[in-house]
Amino acid sequence: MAEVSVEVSATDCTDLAKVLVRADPGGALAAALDVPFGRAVRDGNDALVVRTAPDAWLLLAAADLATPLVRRVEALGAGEFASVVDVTHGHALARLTGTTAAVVLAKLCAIDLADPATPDGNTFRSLVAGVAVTVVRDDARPGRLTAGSAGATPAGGRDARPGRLTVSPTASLASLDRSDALGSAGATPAGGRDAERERSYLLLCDRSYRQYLRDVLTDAGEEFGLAWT
Amino acid sequence: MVLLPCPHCGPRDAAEFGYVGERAARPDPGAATPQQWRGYLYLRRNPAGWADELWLHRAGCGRYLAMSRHTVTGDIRAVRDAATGGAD
Amino acid sequence: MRLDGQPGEVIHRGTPLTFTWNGRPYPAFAGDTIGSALAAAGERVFSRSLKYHRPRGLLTADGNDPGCLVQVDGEPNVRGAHRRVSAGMAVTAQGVWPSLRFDLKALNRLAGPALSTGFYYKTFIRPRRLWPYYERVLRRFSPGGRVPSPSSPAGRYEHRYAHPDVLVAGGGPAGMAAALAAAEAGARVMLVDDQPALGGHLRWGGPDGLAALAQLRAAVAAAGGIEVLTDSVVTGQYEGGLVAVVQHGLPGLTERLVKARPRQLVAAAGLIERPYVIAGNDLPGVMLSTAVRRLINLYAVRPGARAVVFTANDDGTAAAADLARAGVDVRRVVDARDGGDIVRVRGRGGVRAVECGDGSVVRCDLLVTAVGWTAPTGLLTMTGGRAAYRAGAARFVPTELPDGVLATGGLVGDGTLAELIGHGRAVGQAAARRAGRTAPASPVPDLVPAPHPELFAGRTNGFVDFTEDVSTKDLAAAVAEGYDSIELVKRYTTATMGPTQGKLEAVNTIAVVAAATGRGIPETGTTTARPPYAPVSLGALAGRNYQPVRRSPMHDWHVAHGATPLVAGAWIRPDHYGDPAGEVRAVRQGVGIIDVTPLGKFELRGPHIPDLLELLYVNRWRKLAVGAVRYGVMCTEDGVVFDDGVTGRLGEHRYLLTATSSGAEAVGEWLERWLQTERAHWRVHVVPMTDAYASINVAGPRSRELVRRLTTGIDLSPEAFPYMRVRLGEVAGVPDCVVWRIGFTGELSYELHVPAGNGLRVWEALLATGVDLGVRPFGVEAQRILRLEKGHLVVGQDTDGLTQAYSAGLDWAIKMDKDDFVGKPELAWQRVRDGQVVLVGLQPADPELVPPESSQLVEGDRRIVGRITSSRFSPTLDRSIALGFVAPDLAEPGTVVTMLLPDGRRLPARVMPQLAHVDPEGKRLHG
Amino acid sequence: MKLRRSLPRPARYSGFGLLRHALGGAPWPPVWRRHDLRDRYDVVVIGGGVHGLATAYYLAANHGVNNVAVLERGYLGGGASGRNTAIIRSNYLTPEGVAFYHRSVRLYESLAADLNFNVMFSQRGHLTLAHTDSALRTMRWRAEVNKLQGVDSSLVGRSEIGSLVPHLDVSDRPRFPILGGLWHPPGGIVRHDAVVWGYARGADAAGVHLHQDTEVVGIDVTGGRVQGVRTNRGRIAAPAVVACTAGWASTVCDLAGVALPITTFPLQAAVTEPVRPFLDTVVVSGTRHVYVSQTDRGELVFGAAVDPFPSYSSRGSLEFTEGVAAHVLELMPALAPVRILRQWAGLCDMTPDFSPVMGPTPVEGFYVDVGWGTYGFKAGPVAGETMASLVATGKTPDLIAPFDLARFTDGRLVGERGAAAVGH
Ligand SMILES: Cc1cc2nc3c(=O)[nH]c(=O)nc-3n(C[C@H](O)[C@H](O)[C@H](O)COP(=O)(O)OP(=O)(O)OC[C@H]3O[C@@H](n4cnc5c(N)ncnc54)[C@H](O)[C@@H]3O)c2cc1C
Ligand SMILES: NC(=O)c1ccc[n+]([C@@H]2O[C@H](COP(=O)([O-])OP(=O)(O)OC[C@H]3O[C@@H](n4cnc5c(N)ncnc54)[C@H](O)[C@@H]3O)[C@@H](O)[C@H]2O)c1
Ligand SMILES: Cc1cc2nc3c(=O)[nH]c(=O)nc-3n(C[C@H](O)[C@H](O)[C@H](O)COP(=O)(O)O)c2cc1C
Ligand SMILES: [Zn+2]
Repeated sequence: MAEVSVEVSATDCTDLAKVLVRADPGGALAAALDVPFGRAVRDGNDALVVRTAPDAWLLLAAADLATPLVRRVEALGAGEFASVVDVTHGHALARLTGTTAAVVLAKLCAIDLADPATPDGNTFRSLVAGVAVTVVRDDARPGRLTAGSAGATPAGGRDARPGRLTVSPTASLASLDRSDALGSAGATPAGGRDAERERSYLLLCDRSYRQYLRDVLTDAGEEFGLAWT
Repeated sequence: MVLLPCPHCGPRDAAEFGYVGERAARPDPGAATPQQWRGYLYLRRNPAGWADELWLHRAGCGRYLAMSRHTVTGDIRAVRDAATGGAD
Repeated sequence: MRLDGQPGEVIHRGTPLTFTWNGRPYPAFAGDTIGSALAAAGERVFSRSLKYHRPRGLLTADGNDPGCLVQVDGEPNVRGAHRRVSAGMAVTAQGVWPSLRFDLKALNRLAGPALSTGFYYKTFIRPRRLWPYYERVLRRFSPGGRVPSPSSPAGRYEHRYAHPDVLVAGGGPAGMAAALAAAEAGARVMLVDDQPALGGHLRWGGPDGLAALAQLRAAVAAAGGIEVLTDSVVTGQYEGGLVAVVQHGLPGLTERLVKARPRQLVAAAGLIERPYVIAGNDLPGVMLSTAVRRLINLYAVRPGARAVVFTANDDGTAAAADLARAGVDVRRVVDARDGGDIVRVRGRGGVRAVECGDGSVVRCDLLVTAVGWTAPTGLLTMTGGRAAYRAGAARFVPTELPDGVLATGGLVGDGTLAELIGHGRAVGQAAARRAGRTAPASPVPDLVPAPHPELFAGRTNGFVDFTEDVSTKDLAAAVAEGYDSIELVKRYTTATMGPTQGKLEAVNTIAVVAAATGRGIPETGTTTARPPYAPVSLGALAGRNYQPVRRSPMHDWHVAHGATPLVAGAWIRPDHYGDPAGEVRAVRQGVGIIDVTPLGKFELRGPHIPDLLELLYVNRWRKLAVGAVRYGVMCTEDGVVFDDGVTGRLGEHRYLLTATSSGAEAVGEWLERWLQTERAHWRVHVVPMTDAYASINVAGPRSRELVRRLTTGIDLSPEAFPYMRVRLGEVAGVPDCVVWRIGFTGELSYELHVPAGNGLRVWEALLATGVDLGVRPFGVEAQRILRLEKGHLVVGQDTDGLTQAYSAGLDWAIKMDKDDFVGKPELAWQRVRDGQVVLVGLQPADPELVPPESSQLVEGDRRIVGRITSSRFSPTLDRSIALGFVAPDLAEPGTVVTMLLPDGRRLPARVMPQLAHVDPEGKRLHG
Repeated sequence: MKLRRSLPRPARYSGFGLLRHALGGAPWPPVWRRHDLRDRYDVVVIGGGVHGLATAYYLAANHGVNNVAVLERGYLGGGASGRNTAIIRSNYLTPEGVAFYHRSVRLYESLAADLNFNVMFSQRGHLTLAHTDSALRTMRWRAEVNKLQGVDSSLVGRSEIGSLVPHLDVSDRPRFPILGGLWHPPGGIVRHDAVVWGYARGADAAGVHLHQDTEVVGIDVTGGRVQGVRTNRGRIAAPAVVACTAGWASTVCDLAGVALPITTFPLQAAVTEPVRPFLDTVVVSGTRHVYVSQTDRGELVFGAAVDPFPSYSSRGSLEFTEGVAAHVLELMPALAPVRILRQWAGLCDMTPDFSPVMGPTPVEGFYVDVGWGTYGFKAGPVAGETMASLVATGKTPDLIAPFDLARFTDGRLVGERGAAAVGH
């Protein structure tokens, strides 16, 4: 029998480091992080900086990087009232990837996932199967932030894009990938199903919902043979 | 489902929000008479028209919002983050 | 009778199949509806009417057919003239006894006149005691199919969200044209039609229609960006522009509810043909022109042998032509436009003759009427659109569309096919433009309803509402009795309240009421259209019915070790592991561990934390040293106890606040509320940490020993780490743990907050390390007993929605000398008010007796003077213990109160000197 | 229109009467008549729902006060009284509440005979399901208070529940398994429109003027005393005005300058297509926010808790039917193919303690009978009886004394949330 093409897969990435930053949106730390609300940007140190609220950021990084990340960010905000808290253990994290990832998610979540509304690099917090979930569309390097691994960069993806800013690793967590330039505004069918493009979403929720999130994604993805990797 | 405009997140399903109540000034707890205090606790304008309300974008940005909402038509004429003062 | 091949037929003659009707096998072809297959086999009666149990047959031959509601396997009220047959399907008639053919309930007909409108209200009044028996009889006559048996397997349903730019409801020529034009402009389009294929009336409308249909279908298939949903019905538009679509016929799914939020909705639902109201109009064999055209052209079924056609429009004429082509003997065409009329249909169990206005009687077995159309404006008015009566066209037309909605096709007006398509295209372009696409701004051409005679009801008394059995006479009687507004008529007669919801009968109802009141149709007005536009199954509405569940990191361990689950809000917790009393003893004598992960936890950062705590708790916080812990009680502004918990100071500007498991979410929001609204200038960050820590309480005299074996970096000696202190350190090799010395159980105990990913590791390490200490896991039930022995109150159990802090015995915590705190004024007044109930410890005189919680305390016959809020058998004291509220005059220790048990016994209990039953001095705790 | 001096007795309804009318073909006389507006009434009742009509009826029937007008903005019973799920019960939580609703159930039991109008009160039993320990505890509390007040009410276990309602899933499978229930045999349902029409017919017969399409747009108050009302049809002088306007209580009382502890929330309901009788009792699940009964016509009538935010709009939401369906299927999974036919909403005047507000106001002569929230239909008869007594005699009946408006300024709330938050 021919190979079964898996249209969508999911990975549990709960072990990744997560650091919450709370700071004045008008302050120095906010300026250094330089990620607008609703966007997620990769910094020079392989952390994904997700702006989750007007005064909050969530940094995702490889599993062992929480403590250095906290220190680094604390240094950025020295002198102002800011809180940097390691919340690695507070959240479950899953990555949903595939050509039908958006269709699967559209069974669970009311937000428009089509490109014009939720292009690559966008993030929102909304209800997914009744639970508040932070969703990050992160197509370009689906292999980058997975369970525990820091490196494994897949072929293609955003890295290959010309014009990428290079920032020295010691520099601030300034934006690396200004994803504004990304994401085509091309028409997708009304249901958001786009057979050509592979998409990838990070889904972050309170840790106690870890199994629940897994169960609902499995259920919603059954139609497309969703497999957990 | 009704869409509510969050000043941060944009229009979202009402299911993501929590209605807190009409906004009312808290009397000085040291000086208030029982009548004044209980007016604050219990009496409501409950207008069939524009109401000044406090909402929480619970499953979104987590911010409290001051909203001027029409209780008959559902229109919203003003909304802002409750932490930022502003024309009420 | 089945005809030879028809050009537009949708049956697949190559795929014959068999299904059963009332237990007997019937042939059909794939593509047949239940109704068409039965009609092809010569059946004419499919159901019995609601009140009089009159035989009913096909009337509209589509999903609205009131005569063809049938039971299909376990599914009641299936639209038999819409549902496709499948092999082996078991179809039965509904609500008949003993059989459809011989229905004894038809005896009701004899009582006919007495069963007139409102008869229920006028009878069975006396004697009162007989009413329940009457009622039982009435219920026996209620209509409808049977619900499946409790054990029958459920179907599979799901939901999906969609965000098309344009959603087109109705896939007739106008709708298809609109979808095409919108898609050409780059809009993402969802095109929805409730029929199994696109085409609307073109499907059965003759050769020209079929040719045009083929073109349109090809264009839709070729266009990019149109998602076509057939066999799918738009069931309504809701506030916020939400459009619900129920999709049928998907592989592996019973139904799917699509929740679409289009930027524009285009309503292109076409028209619904209206029946004519005269005597005998419900006899099997009376059909609408569209019904016979569907039967002939789609299903190749000859609807009768000899027909009379009564028409007021071209569709009737076309139907007559179709009939003739199908070999039906068309005995007479009575044309209303030439002054023709029909007065009465004669027959019993079926049409036998039609009595015409000129007095002639024409024998036939089929009466076809074509007397006009109803525009399904309900789809628009249910979200705020308006419709008005257009006398010249004899129908209501939309006059005001809701925001974000456009309409085209028959819903708006009539025209040639080219005009319909032209209008549809222009509307489609407009929709695309409104959705933000660029489309040519061609003007939308006029589409006006064609002139039509006003033909609603003839001179004789006929059925207006077929599913409710409401006649002209009933409506007139209601008006005469004073129920003269359309809303009252509706409610008194139930006209339009049945399964078709007025789609067929609303306008006729209005017309008859208008005639009876002399008020005219516009003044009479319509009743309110409400969703759903078409009935929706509970299964589709529920979808997958996901129910969030929260689990602690140790959840699987509990399950593997035989824990009985306890549903606690969203959490599942171990209630006990088989022996709660044994678990209690383990804690009192050795050491036990409990998973308390759901405990609310918040990390607070910032300089204004003491201000916040002072404001939100009734007690004092300013002097809390680093490493110290305090218990706090929160009230709402009305002085009612809201939550309690301990807070520890971990650093200069860093605190960890805990809240009850059930109150965690509300407390988090409460903190944010004060910080974001009333005290926005305070610098405090609240970080929810409930899920970040697995929480384990280690309790019992040997807890210190157990914890000592696993901790590094913390001096556990009583001097270095006394009661109500908190430390940071490493437990079982896990860094960043928070170790509290607190005790809800009344024992020496430590609460460990472990980074959640390591929760299970620490849990297992505690059990492994403490074997020699007799360590045991204990569950929520043991904890409840332990805390009750210790007299700790549980907010929400030992308090209720009106319990103010003084009643809860929290006097010691309340610091009235603070300038302000939430709830202070009310508590100040409560303190000086008389008659406040008080929470006390209680012990039944009979130590074996555990009074059920909520047993009342009474005085005399029925005066309530208190209630038991918590009670358990204490394994430690070997007797029953309780907490309860008592009136203030009974609060004196030693007072004997009377408990009234649910079984009626009245037994004494004694008021204790304090809430704690075990170790009131707190020696064990402090040890 | 000329007013007739002597009032004709309405034709009596009975099986014989029905036959006579059917055979003789004589039409039934109107149940109520239209009148011109008088410029003065002894009592003006605002609101033609069950409360307003019952108040007017008892004023005339019990106290001989019949120069009374009921002013209704729309059609009779077009407010919450025409759109409620018609559940009648008395298994409340507070002794005050239980005594009050108990009297109402008693009145309902004889209402058909008293009004000579069959209101189809069906005492089929009312079953509230508990899915949590705390719900069970509250139910036992209710049962104990109920019994002390002579109300039949008791806790039942799973097996009894399973035999009362075979379609309920009483296994451990559901996410929130059924642990037990509160069984209240005298509870049941009534034909809500019939109650409204029965009172209207009775009031009309006793001389009360029922004015439909008559909206109160102003209330005249001078010197702290009510003088009358202004309507879209003209001014009416009256020494006593009673507001029975439920969802619109705040807007109407605002006209008299009376502030209320009320917020208006929509409450939604839905019916299914008829199915053969299979559900003999009213089934309620507070934890799962849903309740259901089957009418004699076979439809299932569903209700839930009020909408999550206030509104004066009576449009229904998809969210509501989704929630109802999800919860009903959790309880009775076999109902998946049953279809919802129609959904609607009514307005509920919610108070902080889930108890009504009845009695005098700071404006002399201006009375309120409001705050009926989601539970006031069952209270129609007793509220009418007691309000009529108060207005006619000036003395507050004991049954309603605890529910006065002043309790909010005095801090004497009557906490019924535990028994009334379910939404009926
Ligand atoms: C969906 C739903 C389900 C419910 N289920 C139950 C239940 O099962 N059991 C139960 O006991 N209760 C139930 N209730 C509550 C119950 O329906 C109400 O509490 C009760 O009907 C209130 O009756 P009323 O006569 O006070 O008010 P209404 O019936 O609302 O009458 C008030 C009237 O005042 C009129 N009005 C308003 N303003 C003016 C004005 N300015 N001038 C003139 N007229 C005016 C309105 O038009 C209205 O007709 C339910 C309510 C709803 C909405
Ligand atoms: N409709 C007729 O029976 C008929 C007959 C002869 C001529 N005409 C002419 O054609 C015009 C109608 O053409 P049209 O394209 O507007 O209508 P149409 O009747 O051809 O097509 C409307 C389609 O919408 C579907 N529909 C209706 N409500 C729906 C819902 N809620 N969800 C999903 N699908 C739904 C119908 O089943 C139908 O397939 C009329 O104005 C008339 O001039 C119509
Ligand atoms: C107990 C009850 C049962 C009802 N049953 C039906 C019904 O079988 N069919 C129907 O169409 N409407 C039914 N309704 C709803 C009414 O048609 C109507 O929607 C409701 O009274 C609200 O009025 P409105 O929709 O005109 O605003 C019922 C209403 C109630 C309160
Ligand atoms: Zn927001």
